[in-house]
Amino acid sequence: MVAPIYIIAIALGLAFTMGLFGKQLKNIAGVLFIAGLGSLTFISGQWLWNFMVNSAATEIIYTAGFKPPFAIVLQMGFEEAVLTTMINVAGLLGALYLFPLLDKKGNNAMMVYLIFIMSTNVAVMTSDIFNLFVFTEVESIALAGLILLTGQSKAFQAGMKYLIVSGISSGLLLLGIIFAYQFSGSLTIIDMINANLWAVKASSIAAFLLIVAFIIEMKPFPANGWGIDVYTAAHPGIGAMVSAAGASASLYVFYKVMPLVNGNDWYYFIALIGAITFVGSNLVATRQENPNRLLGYSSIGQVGFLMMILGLQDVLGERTLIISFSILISHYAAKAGLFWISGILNAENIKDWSALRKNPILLFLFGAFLFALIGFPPFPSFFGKWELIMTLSQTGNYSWIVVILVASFIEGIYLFRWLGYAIKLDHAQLPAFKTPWYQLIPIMSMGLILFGMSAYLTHVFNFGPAINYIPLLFVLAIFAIDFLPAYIKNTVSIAGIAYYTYYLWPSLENDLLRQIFIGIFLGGAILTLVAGYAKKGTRAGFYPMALMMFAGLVGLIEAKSMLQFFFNWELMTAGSYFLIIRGKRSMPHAYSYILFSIAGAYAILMGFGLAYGSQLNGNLDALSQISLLPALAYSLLAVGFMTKTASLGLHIWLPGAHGEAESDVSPMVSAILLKAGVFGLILLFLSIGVDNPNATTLLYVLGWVGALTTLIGNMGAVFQEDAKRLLAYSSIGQLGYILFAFTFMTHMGWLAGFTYTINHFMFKAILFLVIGGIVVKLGTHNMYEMGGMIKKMPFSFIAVLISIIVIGGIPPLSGFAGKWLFYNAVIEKGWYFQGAIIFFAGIVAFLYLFKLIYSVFLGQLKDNHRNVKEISAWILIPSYILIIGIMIFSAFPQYILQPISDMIAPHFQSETITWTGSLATTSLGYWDATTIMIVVGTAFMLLLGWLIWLSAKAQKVEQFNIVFAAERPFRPETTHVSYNIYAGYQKALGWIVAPGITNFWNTMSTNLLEFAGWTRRIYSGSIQNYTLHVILFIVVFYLISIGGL
Amino acid sequence: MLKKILILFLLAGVGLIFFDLFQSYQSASELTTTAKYYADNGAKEVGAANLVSAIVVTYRGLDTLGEVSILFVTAAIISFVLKHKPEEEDKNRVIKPASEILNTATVFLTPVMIMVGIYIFINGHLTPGGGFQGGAVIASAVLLIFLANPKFHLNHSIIAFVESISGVAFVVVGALGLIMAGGFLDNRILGLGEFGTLFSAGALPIIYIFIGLKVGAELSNIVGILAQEQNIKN
Amino acid sequence: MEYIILITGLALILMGLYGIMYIKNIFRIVIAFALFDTGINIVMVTIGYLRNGMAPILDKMPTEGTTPAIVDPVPQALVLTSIVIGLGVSALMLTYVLKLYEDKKSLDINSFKDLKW
Amino acid sequence: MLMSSTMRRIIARVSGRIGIPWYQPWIDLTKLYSLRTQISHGTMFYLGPVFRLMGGVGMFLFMPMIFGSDLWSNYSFSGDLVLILYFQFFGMLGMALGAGEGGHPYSAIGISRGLSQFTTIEVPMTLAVISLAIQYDTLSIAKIVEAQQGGIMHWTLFTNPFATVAAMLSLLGAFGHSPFNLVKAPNEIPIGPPTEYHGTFLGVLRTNSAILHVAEAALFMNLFFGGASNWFELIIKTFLIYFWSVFVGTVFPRFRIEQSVVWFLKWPTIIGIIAIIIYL
Repeated sequence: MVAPIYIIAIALGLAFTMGLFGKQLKNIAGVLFIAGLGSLTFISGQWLWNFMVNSAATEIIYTAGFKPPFAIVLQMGFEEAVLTTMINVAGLLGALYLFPLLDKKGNNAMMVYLIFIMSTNVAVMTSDIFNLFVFTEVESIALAGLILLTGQSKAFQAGMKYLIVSGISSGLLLLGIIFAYQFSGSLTIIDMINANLWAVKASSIAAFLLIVAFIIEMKPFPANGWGIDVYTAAHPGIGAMVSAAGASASLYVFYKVMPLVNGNDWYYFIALIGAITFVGSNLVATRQENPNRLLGYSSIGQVGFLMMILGLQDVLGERTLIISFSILISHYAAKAGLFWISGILNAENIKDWSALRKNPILLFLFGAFLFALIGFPPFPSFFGKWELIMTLSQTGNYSWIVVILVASFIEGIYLFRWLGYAIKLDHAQLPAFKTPWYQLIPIMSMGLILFGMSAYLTHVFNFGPAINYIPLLFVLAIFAIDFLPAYIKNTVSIAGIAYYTYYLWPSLENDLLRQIFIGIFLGGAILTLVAGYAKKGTRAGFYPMALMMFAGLVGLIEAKSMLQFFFNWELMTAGSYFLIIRGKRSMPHAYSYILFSIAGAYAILMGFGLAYGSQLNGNLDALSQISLLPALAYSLLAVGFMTKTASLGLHIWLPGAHGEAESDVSPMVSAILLKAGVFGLILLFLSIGVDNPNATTLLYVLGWVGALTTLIGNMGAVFQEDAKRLLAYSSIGQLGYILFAFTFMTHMGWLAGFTYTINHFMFKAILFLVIGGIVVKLGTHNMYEMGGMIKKMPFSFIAVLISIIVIGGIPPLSGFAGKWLFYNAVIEKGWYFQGAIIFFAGIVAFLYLFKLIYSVFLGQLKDNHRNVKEISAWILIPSYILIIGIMIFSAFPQYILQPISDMIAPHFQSETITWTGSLATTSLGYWDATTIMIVVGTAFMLLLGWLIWLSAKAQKVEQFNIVFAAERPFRPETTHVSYNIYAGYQKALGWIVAPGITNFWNTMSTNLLEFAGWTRRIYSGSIQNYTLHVILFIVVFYLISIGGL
Repeated sequence: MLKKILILFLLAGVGLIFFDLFQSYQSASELTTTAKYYADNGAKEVGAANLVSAIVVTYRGLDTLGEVSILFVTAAIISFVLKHKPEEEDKNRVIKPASEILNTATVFLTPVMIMVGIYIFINGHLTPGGGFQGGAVIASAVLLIFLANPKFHLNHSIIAFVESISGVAFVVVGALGLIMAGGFLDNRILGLGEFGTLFSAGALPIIYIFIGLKVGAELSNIVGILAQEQNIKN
Repeated sequence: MEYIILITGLALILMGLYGIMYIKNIFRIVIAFALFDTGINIVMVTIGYLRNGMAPILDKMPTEGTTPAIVDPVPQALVLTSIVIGLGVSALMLTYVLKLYEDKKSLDINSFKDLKW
Repeated sequence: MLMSSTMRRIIARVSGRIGIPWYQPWIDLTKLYSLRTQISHGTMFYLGPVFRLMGGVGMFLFMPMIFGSDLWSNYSFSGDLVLILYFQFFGMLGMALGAGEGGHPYSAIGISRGLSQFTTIEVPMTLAVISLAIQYDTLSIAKIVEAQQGGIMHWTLFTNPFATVAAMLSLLGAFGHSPFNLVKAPNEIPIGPPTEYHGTFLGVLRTNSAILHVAEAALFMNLFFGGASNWFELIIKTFLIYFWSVFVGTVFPRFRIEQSVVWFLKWPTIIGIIAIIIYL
């Protein structure tokens, strides 16, 4: 074991020696420099190893051989080992990254860098407050020098601001130290803590000065303009150091000195400051376009978050450290990586990050880092946040939860915008960039650290069981073979899913609900993937993401605990986001999708938190008896799930997202993904149970929401010209039916709900597959540019015809089952008016159905489509499989509905439906699907025969041979009436779908951004204003904390 | 104007803090525990008559190391920020020659000042003063030279050499303390010697000498670079 | 006595702050900062002051059990450190000022607002 | 058929002409069925009329015609009122598609208008049906009829007047005579779904429209006017129901589409809502 003191000795010795090497010996200096950092890393690393493996005791280093408090003492405990290792690793990698620059600037730069790292180490290790002061000074001066590496005038300005403000704060620190010393008679932190400085006013002021100085060092909002400028002006490599090493160190230092003010209110104030910083910085960042400054804001926000966690340590108890560590390590790795990437791209505007697509590895890491910051699984921050929220709600600190979630959401706003830019924006004329190995390696190692820590913390938090590894590993495997052509990956994926279904099925014995949904999820997965054979090329990145989504969906089915559920929920969200954003013009839509999803996820998280808090067990059944604010909890959960089902108010993301997605992604997200929300709602309602006093109003409101959603969705579809958007709106409508049905909480209602779920799965898959295929074939989304396709694509026509008969609920097909059940349910439940709206909407559906099939398949064939062929068989095959399914369901619904009604019967006392063979009877009415099928079939055949007999002589004629005022229309366009054919209807009822909700959300976001823009004006760029802010902050904090305000 | 009022208002706030501080402050009646320990045992343990030096160099030697490295970093930064190639200077820049008095004074005083500086840091453990003070005096001597002759060229390589050697020596002595005595920067690697004499207090004077040299070198280096800056043609 | 010095120190600090926040000439701001620093140092020294104590330099080895009547040496040691640090900081600031001036040919603080928002 | 001829007579009388002889429609029909030249625009065009006719026939098939007669209760055992309501769409859809393939702009326009109008026609109808279902606590037509037996005062017309009014108003639209006959404005311009149809196809359509009218009339009779216990009653009642729309049609001018849409959402809907409220 090398004594930690050698960290100082080696670093300083080297730094001093470097002065000896002139120009000629520069290379040796460089080698020594890296070697020195390496040895620092080694020392701290071996201590860490020593603590983790041999669980050694904390090592105390007595300098000058005297006992404290009379001499300075360093301490190397587990925490110190962790921190120093983090710092030194970052230092080493950063040095590698910056090496050419440092080399250019000469030995002096290297010395400064070395001393920066060294002093950061000492600041972590020392347990003497004045020594702490000295080395934080060294650190900040060294930093002030490193800022100048770029040599731009901006850097000098930033450095000046930094020097002045940190100078002031350290002056205050000195005052605090000296008075605290006079009071406690010692300079070691521990003695000062034991002296209870905060108890007496005299010394409490000293304690205040100490703490406030350290808080200022952590750049609290809004007194942090000086800090942000550093991030902006310094070379990104230095920014990485500040954000990763510096921030970690100062947080730990703060953690060490916090007990100085271990008074009743103090921690509360600290948490408050942290919260304000967390929210404020993220808010301001939403308007930021410069990547480094953006990262700066985000770093400060994260530090604020951690400060808040530390402030809440009385609440969190012994979980504090592990929680904050999991957040810190994500921040550490992600920020370092992002700053380094930024250094490689060297772009002034985040829009230019689309250049990143030229280097897939970097793009992947970029995505990983962003998701780690937001706190998506499997990254440490996810577990940290989960643990945090659960503990907080367990102790009833809901307001803090709200703050955390709000701030995280705001964080998502800008991070995902950024990601969208990087993935979608055009990068043709952006300058190419080099990624030399010495810059790539640090970034990749940070990625490794991130994933490694994810695995490790999963183990520490004992979250292993939460994760269904098999699918994830499969996803990774697919990712590994991503370079292969599409059809191979397609086959592999289908095989994998099929196998997993087979493997999963036994575990779902006598759990019909989950069987149904596994059928929808995985069966749908296979069918939609079959359509993928139509695609050429490699489709880089498609399969990992699709499978990630399906893995998440499967996980939802398998989930037993809330954590599992949420984990997979997030997994699915991430996967689907990447699927959706693949579409050509889908950047904004994917953006709104992910924002709604995050918001929903956070609502769910909070709901889970309340459930956990009230039951203290993490299982999903804890939802059934929530005692803390149950009404709120249920509403939150419902809203969370409804973001996925795109119910009224939360639906605006759907049309774009589904409409612009790729032809085989649309069915995935529409027919399958939406059902995840339905599944969630079903679970929720089941656990709410019938006539649960806390949820009656909620259910009633949801019922109305469902009804109105249906109306709005169908109405919206009527006025679409874009075929896929029309289908998307119809999805909204259909999901409205489903939501409505499940809110009944009666037997009939649920039966109707399930019928609709199954139907919608089948016909929407068909429609999106076929229409998507046609759109690709004809190269346009606009229906009025199509027409007459029936002659070219008869099979597609039949598929569409059947599915719209189902949607319309026209007997004899299965859609009618839904309608019939609805009538019974509505009348039984007594929700007549909602019912009336629902039926009205149902009829409105005919308008868009006719428009769809007419303008695409009927009417006039366009000249430029004269020689198109039928769409790919790979699309037709799954569609026809589904059609067979529809036919069976239509002719013999009892085989599916009867088990379902048996399944849901125990949950509801309400009157049930009785099956005698194919005849379903309720107290109200009766319905015999099979007979209807037969009657209609035979009658239809008879009439057809009759007509054929009558008009045997009928002759085929050309397209234009029509009664057209004895004229021949010379262009098909002139006679193909499709564009806005419902003008009159729009005149009459268009107001229903006036884009009020979209406007509402737009206004919301605009106002948010406006507010952010207004807030960030405080960063006027003037040194004096920044000083002013700091002083103001100090004074206000003083008045609140001590001044008796 | 508004800003001025705001500033005054803020200063009033800070003043309030200070007022509370002042009000609640009562001057110490006896030494604090730490100070008492130093007063009692400092001489015995470290063997230095000047307790401040004892504290600075030995008890709190790590701080001193930090200080030294601060000066060092500052010098380093300044030199890599203000580094100029010789051709950037314009040789034919006319400066009003310094006055007769200044020139003569420089000639006489510089050696004396340097000697005084050396004296100060050699006796740092006995009399007021020490490495920093001595170093500062030496640097001021250099400053005097620059005042007299702005075009004077400091030999940076020598300075860098002195600086580095003394710095390394400082660290090495500290490490020796770790190996041979109680801990890093322990001065008892040498005999404490007889109290109050020049050769006492173990390694303390030696460290102080190195500090003195180092500080002197660093400060003069800074002065030199800053002085050079004016010769740059803009 | 020490109260007066304490007040002086605190007053100096306030003056320094005022200068930093109000003066427009960046060079003078550095001076103001030095003022602020000095104020801090004065306060520190004052804290160590002990009525009728001598400078902490012993002329003879103290005999057992008797504490020499000296002022507290610790603050003096600390002040030494802080002075040096202040020196370093102000030297650095001056360098910055030099470079800033080279860049903009102006010492007005308001001409260095390139970084904002 | 008899109805349609008589209808036209009445229109003529009101508008002060002599009008056509009562047998005129039969002449037309035979002519249509025997036309030589026939053209087809494709499969769907061909199937359209079949769908249409199927709609009409289906309604018959699934509706009990004469109360108490097993023979004439047709296939009503296989489905209740809801089935009937949704079976109308069957024909409509087929018609729309068939006409659509004709590729004539007028067809498309006619269909779009028809559908638009239809959506709102159905609102009062739905409300009325719900109200009935609440009243009789059943959706089975037979049961409803049964409940109305025994004297005129038991008819829904009197037991549940609001529902009846709402339904009758919506019937106006369903029959598609003036003022709601914009869909296939028969007299002046050859517009509307049937534009492209002629010969046999048109014949089929004519037949169907006759059947459809009777069927709907019969439905209303069953729902609101106590059903029929024998053929005579059946004919009389349907006849009267049918003529109600004719009379209205002759006195009102034609609505534009958005007008009619809005109109149906005003009074009939409100009445329907009242019809439900009284049962809440």
